[in-house]
Amino acid sequence: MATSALPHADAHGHEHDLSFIRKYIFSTDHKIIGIQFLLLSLIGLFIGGLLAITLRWQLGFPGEAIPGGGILPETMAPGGILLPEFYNSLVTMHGTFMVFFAIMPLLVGVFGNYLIPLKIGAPDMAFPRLNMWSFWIALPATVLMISGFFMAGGHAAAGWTAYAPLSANPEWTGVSGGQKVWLLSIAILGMSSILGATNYITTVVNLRAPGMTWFRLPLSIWALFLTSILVLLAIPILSGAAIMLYFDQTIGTHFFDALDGGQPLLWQHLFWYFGHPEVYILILPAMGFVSDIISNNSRKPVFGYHSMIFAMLAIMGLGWIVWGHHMFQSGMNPALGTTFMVSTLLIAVPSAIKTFNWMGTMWRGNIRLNVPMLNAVAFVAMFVIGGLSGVFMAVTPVDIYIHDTYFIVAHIHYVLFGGSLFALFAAITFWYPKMFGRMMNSMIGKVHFWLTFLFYNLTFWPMHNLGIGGHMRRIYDPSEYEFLQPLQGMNTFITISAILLLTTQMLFALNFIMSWFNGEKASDNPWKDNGVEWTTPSPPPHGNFPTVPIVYRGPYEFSSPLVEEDFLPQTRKLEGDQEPGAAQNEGDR
Amino acid sequence: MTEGAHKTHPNYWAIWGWLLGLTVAEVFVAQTALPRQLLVLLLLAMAVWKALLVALYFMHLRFEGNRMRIFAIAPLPLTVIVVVAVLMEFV
Amino acid sequence: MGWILPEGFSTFAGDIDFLYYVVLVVTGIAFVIVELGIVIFLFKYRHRPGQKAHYTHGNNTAEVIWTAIPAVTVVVLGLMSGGLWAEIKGHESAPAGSIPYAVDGRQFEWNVTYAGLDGQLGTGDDFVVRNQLHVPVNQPVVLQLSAEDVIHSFFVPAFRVKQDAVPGMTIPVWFEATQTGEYEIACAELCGLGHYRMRAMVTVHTAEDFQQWVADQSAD
Amino acid sequence: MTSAMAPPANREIGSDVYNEKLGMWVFLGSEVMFFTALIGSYIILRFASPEAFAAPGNVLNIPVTAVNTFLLICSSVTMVKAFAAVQDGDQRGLRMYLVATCAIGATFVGVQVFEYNQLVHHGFVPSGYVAASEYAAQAGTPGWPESVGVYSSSFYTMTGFHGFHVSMGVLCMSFVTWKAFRGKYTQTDHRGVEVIGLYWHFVDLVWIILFTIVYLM
Repeated sequence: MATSALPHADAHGHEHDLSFIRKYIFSTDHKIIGIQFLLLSLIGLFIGGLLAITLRWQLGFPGEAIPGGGILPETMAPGGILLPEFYNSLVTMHGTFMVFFAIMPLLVGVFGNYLIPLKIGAPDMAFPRLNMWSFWIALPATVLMISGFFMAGGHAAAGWTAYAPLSANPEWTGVSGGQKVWLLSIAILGMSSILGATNYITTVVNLRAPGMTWFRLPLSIWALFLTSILVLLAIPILSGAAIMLYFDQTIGTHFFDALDGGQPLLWQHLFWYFGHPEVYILILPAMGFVSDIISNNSRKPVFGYHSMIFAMLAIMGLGWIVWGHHMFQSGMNPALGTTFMVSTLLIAVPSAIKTFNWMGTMWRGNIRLNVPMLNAVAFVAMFVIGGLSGVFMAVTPVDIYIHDTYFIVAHIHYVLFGGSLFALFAAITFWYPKMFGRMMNSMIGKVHFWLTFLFYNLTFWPMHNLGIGGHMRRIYDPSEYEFLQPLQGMNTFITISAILLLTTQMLFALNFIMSWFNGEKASDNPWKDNGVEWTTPSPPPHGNFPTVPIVYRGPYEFSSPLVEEDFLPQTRKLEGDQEPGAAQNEGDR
Repeated sequence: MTEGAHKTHPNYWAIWGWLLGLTVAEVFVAQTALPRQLLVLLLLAMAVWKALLVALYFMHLRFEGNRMRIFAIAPLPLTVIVVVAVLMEFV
Repeated sequence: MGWILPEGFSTFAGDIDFLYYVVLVVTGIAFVIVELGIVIFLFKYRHRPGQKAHYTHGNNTAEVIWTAIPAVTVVVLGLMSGGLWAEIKGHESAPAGSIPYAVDGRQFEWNVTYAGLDGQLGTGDDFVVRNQLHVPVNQPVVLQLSAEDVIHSFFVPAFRVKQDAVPGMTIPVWFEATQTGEYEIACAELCGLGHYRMRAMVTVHTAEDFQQWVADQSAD
Repeated sequence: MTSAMAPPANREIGSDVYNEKLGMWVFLGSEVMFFTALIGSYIILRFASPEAFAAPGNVLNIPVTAVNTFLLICSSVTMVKAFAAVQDGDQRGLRMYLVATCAIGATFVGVQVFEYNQLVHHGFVPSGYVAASEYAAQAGTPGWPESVGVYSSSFYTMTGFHGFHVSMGVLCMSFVTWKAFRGKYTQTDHRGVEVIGLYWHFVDLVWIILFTIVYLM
């Protein structure tokens, strides 16, 4: 590859005498882009949280004015009392922001960008400029999505799943502009994700440092790689569907319009054919980070490294043939229902394998209970609940009753909050020193963790019981129904816990910002980890590595008998270690 | 880009001839009064044939390593899965 | 205890609830094992100065075991569910002699078309009642479910009945009530502003009362 | 686009494909899925309501499109000839064939615009028949559906987005051509030419499928 080495070398040279703008705003450095995504998606996360407690208020205290809700315009909440139409927008946008503008960019946009080159020992992404674009496309998409709130008629109100025909025709939602903006923003964000995924896949395949064979890759990188494949192949389906829906709204096409031969179920099939892989896009990277962090803090190799990889491959594969379980009650051909039930139940197997391997990793370890570890273990504990509650819905007859109830709401939040978000708290705290050269305050970190863990469970656990009681999701006022009256107390309790949960997150924001400026200075390798990223200064210079790192072993050699210390970096050469030659990577082809 | 100085190229004009011939054949077959199923089958076969010619020679998959071939065909099962599954709704 | 299902009043409610409790027990056991294991490990193997962790990359027997057990469990669950699902949802599954109804969902109400005295839909004596479904007890009924504008979902918690009503489709839904009384119908699929108040009632009569009621309705 | 990249060295010993080429193939994977959404929907809608689809040649103009298909195939050949030329270090051939490819590609788009124009003129628009138009008058006669709502929807969306891809291709191709005239591509490093070629042939390939299932079936 001599030819392409050249342009990089001088591109490299230029970077150092760059203006502030090229260095921090329109930067092509994967680390800066990762941090840009981090700030953007934390804002998204905060917006999503605000939306959540606003709509929770209406459920906890139906018809009562939100304290301070007077600031909201008449069209949303006259006198601070939410209007049904605004409630539907809140539900829709909470889902949209959390999925597309918080969790997904946090997992893939932030850590995909930041970790991949560092952990495989590359100077940057394969296509740095494309990488810059993937951020500068995501930003307008976010702004566009936020702008929807200020449109006449309010923001999209057909749910984050935008089921047609409700979403296709303004007269049915009462929303015209918002629904279109929603689709445009999603389509634009899709481009950003696809560019990102193209970049990640190329980088992992082509830019691994000498000796970094496939089976020496950290599980976090495996997870991000498989996730990128899912993003690459699933997002275009959504883009295509979004475009069709957009045309239905604007130029009068009839894709999903039953009155003129269209098929409402076609939207659901396309959406969920994207949507289920999306679910794994939102959990696989979390699994990867947690594997790294648990192994590191148990000072013990990951239990069953290979079966972890095969489990992730299985999850990725199964992810393409289970989408129908979102549609069991949709009027889909019941025969299909049975097929999808079987494939769905099978997912329990790889999930169980991973869970038991995480426990196996902790077994007979030497466990350090620092903040990343606490959050990582919480991930395992909570993900298990989310996984098990999934079995109820996979069993089709039981699903008849709990489908579209709060049981599913509890399930998705145990996976996405209890799962992904705890993993993100773990990952952010774990890699913060590498990103900013300073440690996050572990005292605040621990308080934040325990309070979050408590309020999180107080918020979402009772939702299972609401679901068992038959409480439908996305309803503005449960007191309309007699059979829901007895559940009102629980709703109020959940709302209060949710408010406390969001308040607790201020601790994290505080910790994040304060540590940035006056956190304790971090050494190159504060966690005594084996990863390649810890061999370079914190934060790493442009180009990441002074010299090309050479990898001699897997990433999880903790407590190896070969050395005194309880860790053995991938790049440390012991006598008897082979210099990697072409032969070593033969297996790759 | 590591090809040797003067590598021998496949005869691209021949491929062009094939593609042209198949297109003409397709248009012709479409006009005939064959039973629908047979017609559809024939047309699809010819379309796939043309597509393969383009992929193998113009996109020179025929001269690539296995890894590239895998990359190229990886998405195809997914395209089939979704269409077939959704068609189940209407049979 | 919030994990007990509310009482069900249809013939298949019992079977659904049974499956639910099976799943509850199975997942409950897994839940206890995992969570307990995690907590025990956190205490038993917490960091102690000078101690080194046990160096191992895993154990294939263990992998096989915890692959096999979940696999077998889910297969069994699948086998247990398949039949019931077909019995409830299969398009031809409604018992012979079920009383036909047509239920049409639209923003934000359920319009129930009754077969009238002749027990045939599409005849002159059909009549429509808004938001009220009257059925006889211990007698299967089949609703031809449709929607006019957007997707709704016909949900009767007490009967464990839920089925989306999709524009352009007519989907049969059958059930057999086992106790007289009044039960609520809800819309379970977001259908717009009034989704939350798209409420209707099922009234389960004794056979005689039902005949009487139909007669009265047909009269005027 | 990718041709404009100055990538970091590719130093992973096991790898045999350079970044831009691999990247383009990966990107094409997502393109496949995008067209799956559009073409798949067409197939599904057609199965669901066959009565809404006109018999071949009734609404759409097969001869014109056949010629257009021929054009696109030719552009693929000129593209691949350009690639062969640069491989042999034949700069003149490279430039000539690239210019030809751009020209033919642009013509294809032009013909498609003409086709759309005709269709709209006859009363066939994305939402279906135009009331009281020439085509609307034939509605109901053999081979002419009462209503073509889903047909027109999917037809315009599929061919429209294909046309959009061709236009994008022509743009990038012009950029590559410009670079070719500035002698940026050598016998040893001509990544831009190969990468844009891959994209171009893919778009051609999609059209081969589209032409068959949309116009001939």
